[in-house]
Order: sequence, then C-alpha cells, then structure tokens
Amino acid sequence: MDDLYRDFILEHYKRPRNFGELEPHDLEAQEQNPLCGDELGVQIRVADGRIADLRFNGHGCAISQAAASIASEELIGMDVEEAATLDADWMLDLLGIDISATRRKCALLSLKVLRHAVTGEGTWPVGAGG
Amino acid sequence: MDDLYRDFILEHYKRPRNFGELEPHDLEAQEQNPLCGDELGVQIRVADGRIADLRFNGHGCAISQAAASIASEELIGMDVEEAATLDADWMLDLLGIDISATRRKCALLSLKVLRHAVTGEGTWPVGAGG
Amino acid sequence: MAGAMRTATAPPTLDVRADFPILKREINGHRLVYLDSASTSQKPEAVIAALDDYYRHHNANIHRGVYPLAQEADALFEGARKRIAGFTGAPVRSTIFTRNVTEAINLVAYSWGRTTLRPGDTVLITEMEHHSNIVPWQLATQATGAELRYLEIDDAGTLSLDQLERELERGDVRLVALTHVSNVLGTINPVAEVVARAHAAGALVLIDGAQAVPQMPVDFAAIGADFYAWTGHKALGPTGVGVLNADAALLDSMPPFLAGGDMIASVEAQHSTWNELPWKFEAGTSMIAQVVGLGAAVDYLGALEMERVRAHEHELVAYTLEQLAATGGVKVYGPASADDRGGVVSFSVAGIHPHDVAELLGRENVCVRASHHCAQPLMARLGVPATARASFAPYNVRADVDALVEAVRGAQRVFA
Amino acid sequence: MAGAMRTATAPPTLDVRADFPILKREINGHRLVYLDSASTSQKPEAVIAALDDYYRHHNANIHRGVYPLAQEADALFEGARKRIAGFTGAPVRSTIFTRNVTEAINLVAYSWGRTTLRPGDTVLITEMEHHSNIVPWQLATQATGAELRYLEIDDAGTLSLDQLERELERGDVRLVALTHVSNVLGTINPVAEVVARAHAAGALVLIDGAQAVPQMPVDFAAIGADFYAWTGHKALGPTGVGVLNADAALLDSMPPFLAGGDMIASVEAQHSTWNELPWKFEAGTSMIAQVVGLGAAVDYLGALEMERVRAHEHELVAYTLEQLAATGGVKVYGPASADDRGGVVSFSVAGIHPHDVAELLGRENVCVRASHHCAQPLMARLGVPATARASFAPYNVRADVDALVEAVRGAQRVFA
Ligand SMILES: Cc1ncc(COP(=O)(O)O)c(C=O)c1O
Ligand SMILES: Cc1ncc(COP(=O)(O)O)c(C=O)c1O
Repeated sequence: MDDLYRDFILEHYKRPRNFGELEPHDLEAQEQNPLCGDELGVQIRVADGRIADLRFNGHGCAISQAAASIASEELIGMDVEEAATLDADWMLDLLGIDISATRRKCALLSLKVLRHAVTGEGTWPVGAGG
Repeated sequence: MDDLYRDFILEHYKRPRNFGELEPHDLEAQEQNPLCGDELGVQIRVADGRIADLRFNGHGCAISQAAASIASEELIGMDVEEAATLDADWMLDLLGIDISATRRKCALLSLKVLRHAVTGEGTWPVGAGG
Repeated sequence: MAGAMRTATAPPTLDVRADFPILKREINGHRLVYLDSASTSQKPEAVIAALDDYYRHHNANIHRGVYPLAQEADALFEGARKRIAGFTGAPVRSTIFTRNVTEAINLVAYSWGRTTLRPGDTVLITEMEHHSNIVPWQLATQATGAELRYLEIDDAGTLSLDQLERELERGDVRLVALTHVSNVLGTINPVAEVVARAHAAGALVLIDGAQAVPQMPVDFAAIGADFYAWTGHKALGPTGVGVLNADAALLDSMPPFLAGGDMIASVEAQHSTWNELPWKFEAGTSMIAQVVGLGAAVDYLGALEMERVRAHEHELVAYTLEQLAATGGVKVYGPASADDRGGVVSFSVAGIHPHDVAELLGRENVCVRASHHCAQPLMARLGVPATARASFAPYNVRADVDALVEAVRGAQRVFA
Repeated sequence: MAGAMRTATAPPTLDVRADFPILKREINGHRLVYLDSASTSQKPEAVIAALDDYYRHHNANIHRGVYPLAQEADALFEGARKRIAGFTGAPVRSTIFTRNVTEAINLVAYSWGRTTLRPGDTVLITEMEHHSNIVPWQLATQATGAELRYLEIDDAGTLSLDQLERELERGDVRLVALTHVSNVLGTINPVAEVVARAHAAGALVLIDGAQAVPQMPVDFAAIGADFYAWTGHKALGPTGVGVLNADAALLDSMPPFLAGGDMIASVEAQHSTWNELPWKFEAGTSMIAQVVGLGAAVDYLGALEMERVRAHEHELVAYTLEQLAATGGVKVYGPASADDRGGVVSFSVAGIHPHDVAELLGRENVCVRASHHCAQPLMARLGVPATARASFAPYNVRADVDALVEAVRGAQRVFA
C-alpha cells in the first residue's frame, strides 16, 4: 500500500466527515488552490469562544479532501483563538504522511481556509499557480 | 603591413579627397553608422544628369573616411542614374580589402549616404546598433 | 522499441530516444516515461552541445564588437535567426526574439493593441485559449475600452466557422487571436481558413503556435497570419526564448515595446529614433546562447522532418485514444479522431482527482500533468477544475503509452 | 601569472583563469585577452556545468508538476532564487526574474511609471545612464505628460549631490533613476546617499546595478533603494536572465506588467486575479535553466568573495591607468583614481578612431569594445562619437593589461 494513499486517507476522501452547509454560521471563508483551481470553503458556528460546529465544502484531490475531513474532527470543540494559531506542522502531523513540496499546497488548503475564516485574512502564501 | 590598413587606405584617411562643404548643391543627405554613432554627409552638384561636383563631410573611422575619399574620386563625373545603382560590391572592390561583417557597416557608410542623396530614400539596412 | 517497429498499417515512426540524454534517467528503478512535452520538451544532445560550445568557445556580446570572438557570436546568433525564421517560413527581418510565447503575445498586445484599439472595437479569442492568449487581451481591451469576445467550442472541442462568420459580420472585430493547436484538447484549428475570413472582414490575426510548431509543419507564409508566436522550450530548444513571426510592414508601423540598448538608432536627451527590424523590438542584450540553442533545435527537427514528427505523434495519439477507451472509467476530452488533434490527450479518471492520478503515475516515473493547464475558461466550459494530460514528442514510443495505461489502471486499483 | 603575485603593497589578487574554459582559446596564435566583461562576462565551468546538468538530468516545467522530475526542477529554480536574492541582500518575495536588466527597468517604467506619473511630475536621471535607463523613461514621461530631467556630470565624470539637492527641492521629482557604476566612465555613484536624499524628498529610487553587481559587494537592504535591477550575463551567469530586486509593498501595489500563464491566481472570461509575489511579475514559462545557471554564478562569486573581486579589479584598474598614462597620445575618461571607479577604463587614442583601435587590438586577440556603449547622451557630453573601453573581471590578470598597452602602441605605429 502506498504511503501517501494510506487506507485512512482514502477512507476520509471517500466518506468525508463534516462536509456540507452549516446554517446559521458565524464565520466563513473560501480559498483556491492555485495549482489546480480546487476550491474549499468552510462555515463555522461559534459558541463561548469555541468552534461549536463546522462544515467544509468544495471539491479537491484525495489529499485536500482527507485533510479537511481529518482536521474537522479535531477542530470541533477547539478554542477559536487556538485554531487561529494552528500551523502547517499541526496539519502535516495529523495526516502523518510524507508529502512533496507541490502537494503541500493540497494538504494545507483546509488550514488556509480555516485561518482565513478565523483571522479574516486571506493572503496566506501557497506558491505559484498556473 | 596590415591588410585592412594598407598604405593607401591610411593615406586617404589622413588626407581625404573632396571633404568639406559644397555650396550651392542640388542633392544632399546625412546618415549614421548605428554601430558607433559616426556620421557622414554628402552634398552633390548636378549638371547634365552628371555629378558635377561632390563633397563628403563628417567624422568616422579610417575605413569609412577612406572609403568616402576613394569613392569621391570615382563619383565625380558619373551619371546620377548610374550612381543610384552602385552596390556594395562596387564599394568593396574599390577598397580592395578583406573586411569583417561588422566593419562592412563602416565601409558602406559612404555608399549609404550617396544612395540616400541620389534616390531620396534613407532606409538602407545596415544592421543592429547600440 | 516501438519507435523502430513498422507495420503495414502504421506509418513509419521515429527512433530517436538515444538522442535525448535525460531519457537515461531512472527514478526508483523506473525508466523515465516523459509525457509532459506540451508543458516543456526534453532537449536533444545537439541542443545541449550547442549551448556548451557557445559558452566554451564563442561567448561575447553581439552587434557591436569588432574583435574575432564578437564576430563569431554575432554570426552564430544572426545565423540562428535565419534558420529559425526559415523553419516556419517567415521573413528574417520580421522574426523577433522574446523571452517566451507569452512575451511575444504581450508585445503585440502592448505595441499594437494598446495603441490601436478604441471603444467599439473587439478582440475575438476562443474558449480554448491558454491564459497567455487571454489575459494580455483582457488588459489591452480594458485599457482601451474595447470589447473581448469569445468563439465557443462544441462538445467535441471544435470551433465553429459559422460563429466566426457571424462575429466578423458585426464589423467591429479588429483582431482574432487563437491557438493553432489546443494545449488541452489537442484540437487543430483551421488557421488558414480563419485568416482568410478575418482578413476579408478587415481583422488582423494572431496565432499562438506554442503547441503547433513542435508538432507539425508550420508555414507562416501559407497561413497568412499577421502575427505567429511560438516558444523555444516546447520545441526541443532551451528555456528563455520565444519567437514572434510577423508581417514586416505591420511591425514597421508599430511603436517599440521594450526600450533600451540595441533597439535604438540614436538617443538624444529627450528623443530617440528606432533601429530597423528585427532589432527595433529586441531591447537589451539578447538571449544569445538560447537563440543559438534554438537554432540547433530547429536544425534537429528539420532533419527529422516535421511531416514525420507529425506522423509519429499521430500514431501515438491514435494508440493512446484506443488504449484509454479500452480502460473503463476514463474520459477523454477533445476530438475523437487522432486526425483532428495534435500530440495531446487530456483525460479524467472517474472517482480520482487529476492530482491523485498524476501523483500515482509519478511514482512509476510516468510524467503527466494534472492542472487547469493555464486554461481556466476552458476548464469552466468542460465543467472540471482540472484534467490529467499526456502529451507527446518525437522521443516517445508505444511503450510509453503502455506504461501510462498500466499506471492508470494501478491508480484505479488504489482508489478501488 | 600576475594573478598569483602578491606584493607587500598590492592587495591579494585572484587566480581563477583555470575556471574559465574559453580562456584556453587561441586565435591566430594569440591567447585570448578578454577585456570586454562590462559588455558580457565569460562563464566559469561551474555555470556551464549547471546548465548542462539541468538539461541532462532535471529538465521539466516548474510550479505545476507533481511528478519527481518537475519537483526537482522546481526545487532547483526556487532554490536558485533564494541564493540570487541573498547575493544582493534582497527579499526572496520581491526578487523577480526578467530577460535582462533592460526588461527589469521597462517593467518598472510600464507598471509603475505609466500608471503613476502625471503631468507636472519629473523623472530624474543622469547624463551617464545607459540607453536602457534612458529610453524607457523617455517613453514613460512622453506617455504620461511628465518631464524627464538630467543630473549633470563634471569633467571628472562625477555627479553633484548639490545639483541633486536643487532638483529635489523643486518638489516634483517622483523617481530618481541612476546607475550604480557607469559602464563608460567607471564612476561609482554614492547610491545610498542619493536614496537617503530622494526619500527625504518623497521620491523613489531605481538603481541600475548592471555593472555594480559583478564588480563589488552590493547590499540592497543597506542601499535602501526601491528598485535595484541587474543582469545575469555580466555577472558570470547565462544570457537571457535579469533580476529586479524591489520593495515588496511597492510591487504589491503595482499592476502586473506581462500577462499570461503563471502570473495569475484565477482567470475568468472577462476578469483575472493575480498571483502572489514574485510570480505576479513572471508571466509564462520562466527562463528556468538560466536562473539555475545564475544560481551557480552567484555561488561562484560568493565563494570568491565580492570584497576580493573588488580588490582584484581595483588593482588592475590602477595598473591600467598607470600604464595608459605612460603611453603618449592616450586620453582616459572618468575619475582619476581607481578608488572612485569600478572595473572599467574608457580611453581614446589621438588620431585613431576607436573602431580602428579595437580592430587593430582584435588582431592580437585583445578584446576591447569601441562604441558609444549605449550611452549617446554621455558621448555628447564628452564630445566624442565613441570611445574604446577595456573592462575587467575576476579572470583578468596584469598580463592582460600589458597586452592591451602593447597593442595600443602597435596601433599607434600603424597610424604613425
Ligand atoms: C549600466 C548598464 N545598464 C544597462 C545595461 C543593459 O544590460 P542588458 O543588455 O543586460 O539589459 C548595461 C549593459 O549593456 C549596462 O552597462
Ligand atoms: C497554447 C499555449 N500557449 C501559450 C503557452 C505559454 O508558453 P510560454 O510559457 O512558453 O510562454 C503554452 C504553454 O504553456 C501553450 O500551450
């Protein structure tokens, strides 16, 4: 079995957790992967400074979709302030896979859109596009 | 003795024939060597369809100055129509020297300005400048 | 090797793998199956050697040196220009070197577009253009108040000459800018026909030949276009050099684009005059070594003969279409027959994102591109964010197609 | 070899001739005495080998490939950008690759100049600029109705900071564009001081570093300029690549220049959005191999240490000035002391046109340039149509200067 496409990645890709629309929501954002035009959105409901609920939406490759699904399980219940400080290492550790420089953009797309939603700034460098 | 700088070239360079102003004149033109910014002008007096008198003026290298001087001796007395048909071979034969592609521009500057004066068109390709 | 096989039905094909040093490279024990030549081609020994020879023996600046080395560099550079112009049947005087085809198109968009277009004018492009033949026209039309309109494609990825006719009849089209061969669909557009109709309607035509020039015989004079732009690195040449073939009278009438050394006749404090063509449009020190390298590339392609290159790629494309059709769950975009397309096959695999396809193929050292291929409006038209794309060059062989199909099936097993 | 000699008074000099393959070339039995590095430099083995290695082992298009070869090309290209940015102390994000320094200046003249300048504004340049830092500003000021003014030079070829002050006090100067080191006079301009004064007056500063970067340590951050442009082929790198170092915030505020693939974030039919820096200003396929080669060049120069390169050329220039002064009938232009000039010595020989000087020297394989050096306004100021120019690089040695002086004397004998 291939390292990058481990069973649990494929499993999350095929049956992503917490995908869809969340109404009403308090925070939302949308980002693109300039590598391929893939889009990911997130909607978040906040209660007592915590992420009470969250849904990702959009389309993408196995890596970006699985990453969003896996992250969503960690994010629900987290302090919004803490979520704002999450970095690339957090995401990559969570995935637990070796990843090439190009595919990092895929792996980190959910983090990018999350950060956009909780900090309001959508200009997080991801590298050259097409 | 160097082939390109034969005695008679240097002799014409140091003591150019038919240089200066010609007043009155019937035809005149001015051209640049884009290689170095050298300028050459010509003034021509016409009588009975012939070049009755001619003066070059301007500054340049040994090759362009000598070429003008040597050419001037051939041109005075020539039919204007004939002068309009003179080509690069005529000039190079007259000089009788081997010349590199770059220095051709120098050797042919007097022909270029002559042609400009007798045909009225000043757009004769000489190659890239600086 | 499949390249050497000749059957009664298959056309004669090329066997040139030994000329391309990079093809010896193995990664993780897999030989290199390079199917991304539409993105950039590999380089034959002859091109690499020409660069090497230039820097080791002849390097000097051109156009102004009188010492022997400079004369050699000059002769190599301008000699290469002659052969490069000849390769596409274009005049030497109006064969301009740029950084890439993108810059060649920008040259036209700035020097002709921004100085000529007026409100009420239209630039007509197509739904299958590369971003490099879209965005310069967006900016030029926005800057001048002109309009940008699109010719549509049908579901087979073909342009309609009827729609072209209707657009031209509106009387406001000043320029038709279209690709000769689509880098996504492979579609070969009827460019000579487009030129004839556009000229009849008083419009100029710019053709993006980035894909066509490496893939088939191209004759600028026969096509009759006003501008024909292409790029060296896709045509077995070095990176860093593009070509604009153009009508000389038109270039003469246009103001310069980039300004500086070499493109001037004289400079005074407040005013300058311009050098003759082609140098008027070549500012600063040229990409000398790259032009010399591209000269070696067109010599190499010329010796192969472009008709044979075309036949070779035609055969590979036909075989690829056949093999992919025999693989369940694979959808191919563009014309159904290899007759109507260049050496490009875009496809998608059901249930697997193109990135994942390319990643899994890459592990077998099968190099395909997964991307919007710099053609987002076309992706929108096709209703996909991206496709996977295999593309061909003279050094590809049937075994490459077999490796591709095998790897696609492997990816399907991973995602099963 | 002179390069190996060290005396108590002369600074330690470099001995690197063996690194430059072309220096082995003889023409008509004469060894190559290459004194035209200000025009273009020769390339060390390390640069030629980097190009070769790139094409033989790693060639692929960058930024969008997921297969291993593309990842390697990407890492080589963006890795080179980091080292190239670091070489002049500039941020990676705002280190943009162009075709040459001429295009870098045009980028600023189009993207900043044509969109920002208004009637009443002034662009201030100097009498010692190269055409590439004159003509773009002629066109940009003409297009916008702004004014182009010149800082004068004195008879020693030096700018006056007092005149700068007076010009700035007029309050209309938006940009000061000047060369760091003159390619004709060799003058080293006090660029940090110019930047400080210009910024105090609210003007931006663009510096043409084409000659400075190969010749001396350059620290973009310490100079404080808004734009610093230079060119690879004069800095031991390949032809076909230039560099624009710039203030990132300024670049962020500027519209794109060349448009097309790679510089976009997204493209819709009528509207596009731009990629982040540096890619926003890099349209189409980059000069990948050339950037990799320039990376090898800055590694090589870095290993030599630019302080030592400067000391080496300083010694050669001092020696040249001394030897030419000892040769009757030779006039040298520019600052009297080697302390005030880079590795460039322009001169004229009484009674012999510069072309003839260069031609006669060329027969001895002594390569000097005879030209207006793309600085016609400066030639007008000096009252000559052209000069002869010897210029230096790390691979030159005292014996080259001796050959130069000997050949000049030989030319004088021919014209005696
Ligand atoms: C000071 C200066 N600026 C600009 C240039 C132009 O450089 P390039 O031709 O590489 O654009 C040169 C060299 O010719 C130069 O010496
Ligand atoms: C059809 C087409 N046009 C333009 C381009 C852009 O070429 P370049 O990046 O060399 O400017 C490409 C390749 O990417 C292409 O396929």
